[in-house]
Amino acid sequence: MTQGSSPLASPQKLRNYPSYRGGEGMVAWAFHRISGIGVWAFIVLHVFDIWLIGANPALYDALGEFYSSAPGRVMETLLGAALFYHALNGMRIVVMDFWPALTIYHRGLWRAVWVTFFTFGLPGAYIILKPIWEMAA
Amino acid sequence: MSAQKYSISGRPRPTGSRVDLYVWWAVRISSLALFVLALAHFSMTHFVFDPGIQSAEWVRQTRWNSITLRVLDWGMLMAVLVHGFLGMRTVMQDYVPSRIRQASLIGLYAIALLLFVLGTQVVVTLPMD
Amino acid sequence: MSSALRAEVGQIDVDAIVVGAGGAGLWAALELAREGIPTAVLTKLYPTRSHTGAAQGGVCAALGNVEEDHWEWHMFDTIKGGDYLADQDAAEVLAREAIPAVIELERMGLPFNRTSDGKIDQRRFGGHTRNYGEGPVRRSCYAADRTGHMILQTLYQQCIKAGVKFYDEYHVVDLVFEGGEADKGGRCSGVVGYKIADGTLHVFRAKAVLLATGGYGRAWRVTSNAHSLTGDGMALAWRHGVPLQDMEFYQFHPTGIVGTGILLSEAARGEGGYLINDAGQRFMESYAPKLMELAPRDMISRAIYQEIRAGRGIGGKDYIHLDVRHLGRKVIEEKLPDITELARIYQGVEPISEPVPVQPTAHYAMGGVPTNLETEVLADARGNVVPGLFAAGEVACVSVHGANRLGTNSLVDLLVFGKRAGIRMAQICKSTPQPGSVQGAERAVRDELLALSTRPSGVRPAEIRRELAALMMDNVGVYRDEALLGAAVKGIAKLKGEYANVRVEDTGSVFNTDLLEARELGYLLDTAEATAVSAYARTESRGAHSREDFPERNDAKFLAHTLVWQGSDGAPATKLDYKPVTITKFEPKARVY
Amino acid sequence: MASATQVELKIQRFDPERDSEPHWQTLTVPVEPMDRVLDLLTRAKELFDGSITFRRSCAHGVCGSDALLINGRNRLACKLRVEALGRTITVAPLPGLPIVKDLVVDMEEFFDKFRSVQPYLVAAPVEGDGERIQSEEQRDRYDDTTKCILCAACTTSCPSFWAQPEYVGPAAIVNAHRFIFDSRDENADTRLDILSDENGVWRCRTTFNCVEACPRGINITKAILEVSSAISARR
Ligand SMILES: Cc1cc2nc3c(=O)[nH]c(=O)nc-3n(C[C@H](O)[C@H](O)[C@H](O)COP(=O)(O)OP(=O)(O)OC[C@H]3O[C@@H](n4cnc5c(N)ncnc54)[C@H](O)[C@@H]3O)c2cc1C
Ligand code: HEM
Ligand code: SF4
Ligand code: F3S
Ligand code: FES
Repeated sequence: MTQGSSPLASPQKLRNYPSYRGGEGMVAWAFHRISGIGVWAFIVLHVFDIWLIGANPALYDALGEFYSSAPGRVMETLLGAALFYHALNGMRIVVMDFWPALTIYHRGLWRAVWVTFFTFGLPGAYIILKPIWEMAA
Repeated sequence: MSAQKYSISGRPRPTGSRVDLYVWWAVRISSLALFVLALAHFSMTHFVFDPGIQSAEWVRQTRWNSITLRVLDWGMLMAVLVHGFLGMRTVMQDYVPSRIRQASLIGLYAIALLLFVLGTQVVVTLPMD
Repeated sequence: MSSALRAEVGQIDVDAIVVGAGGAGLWAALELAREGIPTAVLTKLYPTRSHTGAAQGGVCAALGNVEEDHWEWHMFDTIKGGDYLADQDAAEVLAREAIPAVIELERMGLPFNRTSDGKIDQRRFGGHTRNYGEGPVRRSCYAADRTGHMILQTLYQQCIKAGVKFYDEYHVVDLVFEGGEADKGGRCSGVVGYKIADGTLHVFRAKAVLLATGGYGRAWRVTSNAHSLTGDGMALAWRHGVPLQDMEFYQFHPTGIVGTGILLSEAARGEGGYLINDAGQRFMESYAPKLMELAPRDMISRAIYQEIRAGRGIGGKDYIHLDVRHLGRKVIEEKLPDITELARIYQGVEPISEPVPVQPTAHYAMGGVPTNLETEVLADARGNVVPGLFAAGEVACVSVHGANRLGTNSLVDLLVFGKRAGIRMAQICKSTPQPGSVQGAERAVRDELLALSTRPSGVRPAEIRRELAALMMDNVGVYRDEALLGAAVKGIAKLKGEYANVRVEDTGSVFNTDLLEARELGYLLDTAEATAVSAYARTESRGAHSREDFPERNDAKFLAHTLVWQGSDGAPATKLDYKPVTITKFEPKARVY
Repeated sequence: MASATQVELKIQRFDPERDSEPHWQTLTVPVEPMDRVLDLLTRAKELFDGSITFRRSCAHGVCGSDALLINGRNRLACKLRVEALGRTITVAPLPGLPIVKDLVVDMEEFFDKFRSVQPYLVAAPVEGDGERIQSEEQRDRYDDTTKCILCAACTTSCPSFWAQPEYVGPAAIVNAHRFIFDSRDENADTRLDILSDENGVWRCRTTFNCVEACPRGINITKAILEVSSAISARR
């Protein structure tokens, strides 16, 4: 029981916080959250468009056009990147969840996430994007 | 005895609720399922087949012409509904002001229900060759 | 216009008040809570920020967990270490009750290091010996290098459990007396607290008031003490007619970081570190050939000063080197991690490859508010008590440390006498009626604080503080003589004169640290004065008080405790008295190691 | 020592009796070679403006009074060398707690949360007059979390806490951990109950800001995950 609090204390504003200079862990978290929300938003759309296969195939095909167009492919690449980063970092989190002692290596694990991300991601991006310049050519 | 009290001070008495424990487990388990299913799905739709050929007709005749693939895709839908929406629940618990948090969460769950219905419907009713 | 003080005044009635939430105050509060006495603990810091948390070494108790030990040996070491000025009945209580106190701490949850059979582990510490001085003994119970931290945390935890009522960040600015001041037979009936968060004064009334405010090391320039250690309890009591005892005995720890005085623990020497002068010699061999770097603190501090004076400080400057390089990286990193970290951060020195510059640093007040064994504050040399007022911890002088405190014995002091204070206060609270009304008791201090905070021009407190710290360092340091001390007494009087014109810039009522620091400077001036005056009058050398003009101990004249009273109406202190030392088991002998 | 250089010290100021919003004050302050940020603040207060307000006590990193947001990170001002920071030093109060004045935040909520996890040993009285026996391994189990000085650097660096001040926060969990894994304690279950709701351990997103901020080098995230594992492991 204490009697110390100040009646005049002024709450701080949430908008100041992004300037905090966190380390790898904070960046990993921010990316994870952003990618999670991004993938979620896409999936809401995606389930809906899959539903169109039964409900309105013509509309679905129109959408499919978009997916295979140049901007569509760029978007797909970003989606893939988000999903892939999220998946890898998600495994990093799960691994630490079940073996808390691994937390001392969280930076190393994070680096491993990026190495994996680029090793598989760059060829993947190439495959998805290739048709763009093939089309152009 | 003071030892029995939860909080001598101002912190609201913890609810002792286990909901968040179950949520935690559900997110972890579904994430393991998604790691396989979602990555496989993405590879299939982008690396094995080019998006350019995946018309509605193609999906019906090729992709979903197998019960196994339909079941797997439906399973992935379930995992996403659990994982993605519980994930969004966390995000909303963080950033949605408490006044409208309850209402927003109900909205979120409603979207989940809608996706469940739409997704299940198409998986079950789309005719096979 | 905002003002540093708000008009409204809080009135709070309790049975007991504890001022200060370091080790001593917290244990007292705990005893009071156990007895169900309504108690208020006031502290100007959050309890866990008290300086008890800085103690690293350990707490001695003759548990005999790793080798044979007896409390009589501990008692003897304490008395000899204190150059026979300690009251031997008090030293006996200290050594005896250390044992149950440490056990009780363990039961409260303190994470002591353990022996291989799961008991409290013990290690060696300077001045603690087996069989009356035969050789070092493992007596210090410890929790890694954070014993003080763990004591503070554990006691605070138990206070939370017991529901102790804390008034955190309440600065006690005055004591309340009824029936005259302490020297006129008055009774302490409460305190006035200034709530730092909003600038309101609160008058607390109680049957028993404990001072547990710690030391006043900030009076010196180079000090191991926290900024908050400004002698508040001593000065407040002094201002109300209570004498201060043995103030000339102030311990300088030999190894402080140069400039700041941050402490490098005795452990560095315990593990085998050397002290080296400019010529690269281990100079302790010419001062204490047997114990070398493990001689008592007062002796080593003196030796360092001798070297510096003879021009053998490093590069002719005022420090020498602590060298641990020969111990090797492994020992340094495993056994002395905190010291290594401190040297790196605060000195930019890498102890593995470089010697660490050190100099003596002001560390611990052996003197303070005189009390009896029950921690009741004494009004005079005859042992008359000041009703309602108690003191324990570094603020008090029981006296267990005599003229020089042994390492770890301060923590023991807190535990044993903090506990005793709580028990005694509970008894008093049960048998005494509440004192009369204390309404309006805040008026005097309100006027003083308003005067401080509304003066339109004047000196900055920081300037006076700097001058005082330099004066005390140069004139009331390790070596003293008549000329130095005379100049100190004069200089302090001059600074007190200037203090009357000190000006505070912050005029707000919320968290006005400017005002409180100015107020604390007043306490420092008082304790510094008491120190200089007592030192001037003691024309002998004993323990930490080393007079070059009187290098010998003089038992015929000075086997006695000094008492000094504040001068009336701002005049310098002149009233002194001496009180015989209680001797029970050990006759004074020459102190050789 | 010569004061060879000086730095720009940017302090966030806020006086509740005058200001409605915090604002910045920039001072050019002389530095000495071994200065820490606390020395700089003290000097600024002594030389330029006595009303600059901050907490401090021990001055060597053991009391936890002066955790502040320094150049974008939570640090103890008394443990951070000026040298390492460049020419401009920005000092603001800990994020997420209400500002009382200048660099001083209201710590009551923080200590409330600490107290809410029952941070004290609960055990049946012991017979006899000796200590309880505890093996070295049993003691090592919770050693790391006994180091906490309640400076609040961790809790106020945590994005989950910024978002939801109801989150009990890393510091409270650290102190719960200290008892949950103490072999002498008999109250672990209650503490796990307390920490298992929405504002308990589950809010941790393994961001590691807390670990990075902790001046005592406690592996806080590990402690949190050990507590959550203990919760999910029980029946
Ligand atoms: C660096 C260092 C290392 C040490 N190492 C050891 C060691 O290893 N072993 C050992 O035995 N001793 C050691 N000591 C000495 C020992 O730590 C102290 O003497 C002891 O902790 C003092 O405890 P205390 O309870 O008397 O006061 P403190 O712990 O100093 O507490 C004082 C309390 O009083 C409060 N207070 C002060 N003034 C006021 C006021 N005006 N109003 C309200 N509250 C007030 C403060 O807020 C605080 O809570 C060391 C000292 C230092 C400086
Ligand atoms: C592919 C495999 C995936 C893995 C391994 C994975 C893993 C995880 C994990 C472990 C978390 C918890 C993070 C934490 O507690 O800090 C999480 C959160 C989240 N996931 Fe996934 N996930 C995957 C796919 C997805 C998908 C497909 C979506 C979109 C529907 C998604 C959306 C989210 C969201 C919104 C969060 C909450 C983010 C946050 O709390 O910061 N995840 N994910
Ligand atoms: S865990 Fe570390 S950062 Fe957090 S309060 Fe404790 S000492 Fe400070
Ligand atoms: S910063 Fe916060 S999210 Fe967890 S790892 Fe630390 S408590
Ligand atoms: S002042 Fe004590 S931690 Fe910095």
